[in-house]
Amino acid sequence: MTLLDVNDLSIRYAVDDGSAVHASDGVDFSVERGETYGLVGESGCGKTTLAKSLVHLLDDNGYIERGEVWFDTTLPQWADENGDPEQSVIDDPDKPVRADGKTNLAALSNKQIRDVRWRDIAIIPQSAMNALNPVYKVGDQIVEAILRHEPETTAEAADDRARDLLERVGIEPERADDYAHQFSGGMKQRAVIAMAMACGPDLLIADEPTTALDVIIQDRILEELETLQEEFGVSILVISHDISVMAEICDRMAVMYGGKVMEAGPKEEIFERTANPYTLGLKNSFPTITATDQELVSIPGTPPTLRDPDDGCRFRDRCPFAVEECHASHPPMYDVEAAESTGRVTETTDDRAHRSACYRIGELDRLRTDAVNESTWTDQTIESR
Amino acid sequence: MTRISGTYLAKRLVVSYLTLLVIMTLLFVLLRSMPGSFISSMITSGMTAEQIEQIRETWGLNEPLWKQYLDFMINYQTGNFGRSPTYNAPVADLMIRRMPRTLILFGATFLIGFIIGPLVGMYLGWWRGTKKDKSIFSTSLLLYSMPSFWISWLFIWVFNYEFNLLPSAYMFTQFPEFQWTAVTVMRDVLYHIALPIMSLTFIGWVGAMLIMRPTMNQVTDEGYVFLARAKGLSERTVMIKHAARNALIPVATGAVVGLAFLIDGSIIIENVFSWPGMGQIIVSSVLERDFPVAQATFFLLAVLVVIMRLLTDIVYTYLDPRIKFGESE
Amino acid sequence: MDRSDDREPLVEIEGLRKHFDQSQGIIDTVLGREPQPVRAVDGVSLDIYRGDTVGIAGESGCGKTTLGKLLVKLYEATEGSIRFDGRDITELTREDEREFRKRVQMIFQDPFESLNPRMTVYDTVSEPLKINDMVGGYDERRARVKQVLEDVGLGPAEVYLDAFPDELSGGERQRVAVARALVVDPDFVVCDEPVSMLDVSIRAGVLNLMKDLQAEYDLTYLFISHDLSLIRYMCDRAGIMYLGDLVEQGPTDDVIDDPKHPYTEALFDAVPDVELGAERRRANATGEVPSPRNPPSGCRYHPRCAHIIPPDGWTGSQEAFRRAYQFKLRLRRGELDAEAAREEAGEPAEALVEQGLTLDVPEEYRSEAEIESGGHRVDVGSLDLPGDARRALTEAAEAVLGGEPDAAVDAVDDVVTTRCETEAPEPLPSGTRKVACHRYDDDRLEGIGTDDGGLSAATAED
Amino acid sequence: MSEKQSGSSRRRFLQGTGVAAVSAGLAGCSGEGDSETETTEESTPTEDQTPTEVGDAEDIPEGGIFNFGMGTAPNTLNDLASSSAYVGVITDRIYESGAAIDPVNFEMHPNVFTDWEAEVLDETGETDQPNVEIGFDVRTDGLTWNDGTEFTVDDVIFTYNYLLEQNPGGFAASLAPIESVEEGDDRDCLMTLNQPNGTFAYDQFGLPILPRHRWEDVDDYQTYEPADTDFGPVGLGPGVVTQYNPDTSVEVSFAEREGEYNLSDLDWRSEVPGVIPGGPFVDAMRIRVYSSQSALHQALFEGDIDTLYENIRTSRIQDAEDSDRLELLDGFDTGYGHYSFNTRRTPLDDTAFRQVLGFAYDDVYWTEQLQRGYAQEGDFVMPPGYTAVRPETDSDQEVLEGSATQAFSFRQTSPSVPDVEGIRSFLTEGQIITGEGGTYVGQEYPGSLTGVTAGQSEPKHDYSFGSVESDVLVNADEEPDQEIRIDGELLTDVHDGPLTMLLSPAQEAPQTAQMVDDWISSLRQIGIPVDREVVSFNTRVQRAYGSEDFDMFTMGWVNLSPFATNTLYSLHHSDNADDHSVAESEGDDDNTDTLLNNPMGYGVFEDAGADDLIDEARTTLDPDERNQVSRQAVERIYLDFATMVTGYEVTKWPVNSADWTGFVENIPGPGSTYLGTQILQVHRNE
Repeated sequence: MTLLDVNDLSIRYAVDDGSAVHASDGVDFSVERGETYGLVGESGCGKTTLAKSLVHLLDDNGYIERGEVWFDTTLPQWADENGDPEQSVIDDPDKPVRADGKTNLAALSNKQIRDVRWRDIAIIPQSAMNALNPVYKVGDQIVEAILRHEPETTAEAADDRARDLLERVGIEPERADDYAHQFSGGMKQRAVIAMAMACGPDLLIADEPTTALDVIIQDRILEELETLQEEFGVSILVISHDISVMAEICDRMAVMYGGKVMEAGPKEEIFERTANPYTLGLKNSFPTITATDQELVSIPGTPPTLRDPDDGCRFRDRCPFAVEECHASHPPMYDVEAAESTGRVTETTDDRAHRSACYRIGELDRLRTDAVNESTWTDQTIESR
Repeated sequence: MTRISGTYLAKRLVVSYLTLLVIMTLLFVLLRSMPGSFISSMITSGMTAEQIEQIRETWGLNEPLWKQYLDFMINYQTGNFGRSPTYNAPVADLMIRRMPRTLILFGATFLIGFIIGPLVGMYLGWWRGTKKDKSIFSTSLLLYSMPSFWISWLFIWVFNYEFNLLPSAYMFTQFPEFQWTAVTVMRDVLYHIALPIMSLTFIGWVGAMLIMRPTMNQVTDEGYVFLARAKGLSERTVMIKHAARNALIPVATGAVVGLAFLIDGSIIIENVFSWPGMGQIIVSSVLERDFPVAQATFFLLAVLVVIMRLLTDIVYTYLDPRIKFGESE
Repeated sequence: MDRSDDREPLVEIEGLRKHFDQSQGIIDTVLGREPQPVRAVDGVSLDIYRGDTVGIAGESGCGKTTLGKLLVKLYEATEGSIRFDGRDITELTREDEREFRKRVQMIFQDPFESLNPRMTVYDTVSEPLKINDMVGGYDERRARVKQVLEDVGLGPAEVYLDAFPDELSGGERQRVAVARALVVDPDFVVCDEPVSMLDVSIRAGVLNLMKDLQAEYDLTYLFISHDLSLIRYMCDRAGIMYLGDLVEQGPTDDVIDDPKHPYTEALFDAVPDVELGAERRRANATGEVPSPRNPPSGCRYHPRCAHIIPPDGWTGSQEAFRRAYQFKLRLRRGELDAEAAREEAGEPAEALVEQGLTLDVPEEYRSEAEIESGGHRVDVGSLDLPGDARRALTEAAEAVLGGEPDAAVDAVDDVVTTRCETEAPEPLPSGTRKVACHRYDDDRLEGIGTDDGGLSAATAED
Repeated sequence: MSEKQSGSSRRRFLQGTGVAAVSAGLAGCSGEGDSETETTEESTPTEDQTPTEVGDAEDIPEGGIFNFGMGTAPNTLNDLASSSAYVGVITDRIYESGAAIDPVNFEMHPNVFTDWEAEVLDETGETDQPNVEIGFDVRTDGLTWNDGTEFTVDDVIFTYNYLLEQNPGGFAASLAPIESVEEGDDRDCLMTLNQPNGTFAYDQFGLPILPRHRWEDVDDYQTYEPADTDFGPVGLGPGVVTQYNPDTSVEVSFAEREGEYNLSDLDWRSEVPGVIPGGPFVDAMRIRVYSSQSALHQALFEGDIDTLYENIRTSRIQDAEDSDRLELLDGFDTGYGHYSFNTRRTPLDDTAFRQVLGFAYDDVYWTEQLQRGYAQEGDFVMPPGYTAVRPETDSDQEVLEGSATQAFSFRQTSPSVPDVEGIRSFLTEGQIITGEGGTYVGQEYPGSLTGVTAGQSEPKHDYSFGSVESDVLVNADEEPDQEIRIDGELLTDVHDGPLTMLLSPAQEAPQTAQMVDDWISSLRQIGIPVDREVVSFNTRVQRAYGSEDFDMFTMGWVNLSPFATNTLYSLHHSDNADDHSVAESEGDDDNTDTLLNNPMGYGVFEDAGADDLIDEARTTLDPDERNQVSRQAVERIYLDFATMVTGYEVTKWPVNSADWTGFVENIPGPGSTYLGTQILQVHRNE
């Protein structure tokens, strides 16, 4: 069952000179209940912006240009006794609630979205190491989240729950009375995870959950996330530049580049039947510890700035497969399976399918073969700087 | 939830005490190293040799230096600050009379300044770069560059001379026509303290604001502020409970510095507003070369600063749990 | 790359130590507290041969960056020696020092910070030439700079010469940094995380460039990285650092494919992999890295080690010993929660023992009882714990409950003992590499006898 | 009852306000009285010994509260322990003394003592022999203490003996000559002095009379605080202290003693022009203390106070003149501003050289430009209000106007430009103004008014002018063409460096700083190397009066008494100078750090001094004779020029004339020295 359905979401950052950075542009994806969905891409590709925008946590100059974020939840004031939206609310054209019970988070006011935050969607921020407030006890910070969303809970009950949550992620309950500086890096990360689970959210956004951590701790944290998912059935939206992390924990994923989703679909499909030049290039440039004699090939050029970009494919400047079409407009999402099995180039609106944004989706075999050759990438002349 | 160990507190007290001993010694040395003898100001032309001798004796100048020093140190620690020649009274009595008045003025100003300043700094830091921030910030900088006595005269002119709303002098109504009761005393002090406090805090809060604003701005980028928002807390809660609370930490350090400025400012203000506190006698005792009073005044101000430091450190530990005094990591 | 035995090492490091003193407060001095220096590098011995790329891998804070800076004389060593091309670098004459500075260069992690934003590319790259008083005329110098820029892939050079760093992309900046290092034609380059700030898609370009230049410039690299995949890609030989010391060193492929040191093993287990397929093992290590200010005695890794060695005469299993040792550690750190144990049903001492014997490791290494209890209890009965050890643990637990922590430690001290705790292992040859682990003490004879690695047996500091 | 204020022989310290550069106010000087046997004849009313009802007072409206402001707190009510003028503002309303002075003719009149008679016992002048006996009667009928207790002769005897025993520092000078005070045979009391004193009525009869019942248990006067007692200070005066907040406000009530106090009804008062007998007419005087001069003036203009102690600030005179409510009363300065010279140092040891310093001082620039006309040109060491002891009196000349007072005025070639050549010639030709008439540097001098001559008849040194060599002059902006030589040597060699003038920082006394610059500039043009050294007031006091470590300094005196003798003795007699010339060779006994009032060392050296005239005046009992000798001393001091009087302040005392009237004008120190007179007669305006 779909938990989150992001539809044509575009996010911009206003810049002083009047232009706008198109941090995310017409993005579609959906997350099922209980699955782990990955957003992978290089820095500046818009993946973090995308995640933050779901609960309106963009920086001051960021805003949602268009698009919808349908999420399976109902604001308390719109809910009936079962927690489903009242019919009158669904019928009200001014209320962003769909007949299937989903609410368009993008249309909620600041006050309304606050009820969604943490209760429905919790975020483990990128700098989880710095996410604990140094002046409050760790336990109290968890209690704060619980009491915010469940005001009927007593302080004692919330405190018990906070200790329980800490214990679940492998921290002694009595450490709830400690301050963040008394925690090691791994413990801080776990504490934030415990905090994220405090209100039993349906979706957990983990923004680079392992980046600042040492490799052994990182390993433990990944395990922790997996355990939690099993235990609570929470959906996880993982954001990372680290393909290997994605390979390990995601069920499905989307590869982002320049604010656009380049390729999306089940993890295995993407890794094994890669269908986009960017993903192919990315794979080429990523070292792996198990391979003995690798040849890494980097993608020439640098990522675009996204400031008032033109209509062409965002990747075309660095793409060895670019053709005339690519300059005219960014390619839509094509159905990979259809292209592979039938050779037909068909756009797809199915967020769950393996999709790729490339006009040359029809020549997949050729792309894959050529992409392995280093010369394919190095011989092209790219527009410098 | 004290994080201050008893031993640490004891240790700090000892250090504070030693600091005061050093200050006393400095005062002793300074007085004795005045050009000529410091009692020469007390000797007048008509005095007989016996009288001069008597003054020397009163001041213990006939004793060996170490004895003078010892007596001085013992006297000062027992609250015996000697006798003021101009006031013809024990200096301690004088201090007991005046100190509370200054502390009231100090305390109120300090409190108000350190409430308004951080609050404004909090808002400006939170909304840094906005038009509101820019205009308020530049206005406050303008204020900061004004001399406090000038502000005082301005206030006196407006509130006293032009509109006669508030008195321009004293702590109480002189020659009142009403009876002194707890209520009238309170009311009267508030009525009189209004202008001095306005004059002092009109500028005084800016210092705390200047510390608060940039730290507040830094804090807004911290992960815990983001997380607090992500938890669904209201902006107000995020700003006050999470951001401001952390930005306050350096403000506490600024408080000691602020105190020094306040002492400076209150000397002027007490004199402008005829507030009968310590600020007045600092000036007059120096002018009249009333050394016992001057000495005791400086000493008490030093005590005040030392106490303030101690308090700041204690406040600090409450503000910032990372600081854990008295225990090794 | 194979090494022939007759080659002289370019860099010989012996017993190198670098301790950073922490400034002490007056209070500390008054109380006579001992200063506790950060032991950033603590007894490293390593030889680097000409033309090799030696990787130094380790987690943050292990001292690898400090080691790199010591090698280029950005720091003075606290103890030990570094010989470069046969000469101790601490005893260089002025002239030799200049020569040394020319022959040894460093590339830093962050190209955004290591370039002066107010200097053009030409200024930046030509600066070392001026400092080292190389290449006389302007034309000659400019030609040299252009040459190097083109070598590092910044061609045509004219486009870049007058550019400022903020006009360049991250990859270009790091190439400028490489050019700056190479312009003086050095022999030895220390690369400290040279690509960690770069995007994945352009990393490979810089790495490949460095590989190409190595041949072209006849370079020897010390490649420092926390990313083991990069080490594997770049390096012939690798050293694994832990808390200031190398625990294992040898040919990269050997070290990675067949790690001998338990830490190396854990480290590699922990790396996720893009290759889908079989579930990988998780790292079997307890807890986190201790503070380098107060590192564990003996083998620094022993408190986390999965293979900690039981004493002679330990009749139980190694796993039981590992757990018993965790109990002892918890006892020492005062981490045993007597309060929680009292609240448990049953005998508090028993509960405390059960609590103390748990392992903070991934689930796959835990016992069933542990998993069920969320990692907070073990079933003592299922452990192969010798009777005397068990009695000692119970006695200790009772002492804790009785409020006598010292007595508790005494109770287990004699029984739960290991040489990993008391003796620092020396990095001795084992197979193709050197490993500092007591488990390979017995290999020593074999290692020395069949000197297949050509490793000089450096004497380790205790 | 104005007498008390100046009748007291102690000096009153006045808080230096730093406002008027002229009278920076180190100290008011002890005054001297006239009268002795003469006084009895002159002004002792034989019939009027008992106070009588005076009709004048009947028409005067009574009541009201007079608000008075001060810039310094009255720190104590113990009149014996304090010498603060601000304490005196209160205690002078409480205590009365034996005799009283009138502020117009400066004559001594009966007060608590009804009449007196002095008899010289021994004319040998031996100071250890009692040689003057003064018999006096005490006014006992109808006079009561302000706490209601009966006043007796016993109180008077107790007072003198108590004071003699305790010897409070402030009264020491007046007490020193008293041998004993005891019950008399034909008079109520008998006072024995150990030396003749022409001004005993001012000095010894000026001491406050203390109530025995309050003071006899006070073992140490210094620890006694009347404010802490049940009643406050007890005296014979009209006032009762009804509220005392020393830091902020004090109330002295007169209504409390309505009908009890009668010393203001004494007959002699009605004979003094401008003085109204029968007061006080106000119910109370409320004193408010402000902690700055600015606040004090602000309060005056806001109407919080009706007047203030001392004079108005020059900067507020215009505001006061524009005010409908305020009026400025004229008065005389009670002191003078001066530049003084250290006569111990060459070439300042030479009268001729010192006189030249006067020629270079541009008085007009000072009085008219810098002081905006609120200063009078200075000449003698007696303020112009005290005409009886100024030399002009001898020849009926206009005060301050005659050319004999202009001997040392500025010598100029054109306005503000010193007559360099003329002044140089004065020195090189060996001229000196001795008191002989003549033309000196182009200006006529008619000769001394009293016939005295300067101590020197010819210059001490041989002066010449040569090329400019000393650093000070070589680098001077004035670029003098020649430099002075003293006995053939450079001044900087003879004196070890240039002459140095000590003065306050410019921000404290801006006009003085400008004046000194102008003066130094003139001296440098002449070729005299002079420099300036800026020091704080206190340092200057210490340097000049304490250690006599100076060449020249500027300061001022206030509150001098109308009687010349004690002023002259205290400020210009060698008894009050440290003799460093002796000290340097014979040890330190003559070189103390005690603040002595004659830092010039005037009188220490034979060629400059008026000791003989001063001594004569002090012991002369006849007032006219005494004044005659005093005038001579004043002129001798003028000619010897150890101190250059630079000006007298023009006194403007602001009062609320819209509500109050009855003030007496044109007296010295109308708002300070004779404040007592004003308080006794101020009353509501009808």
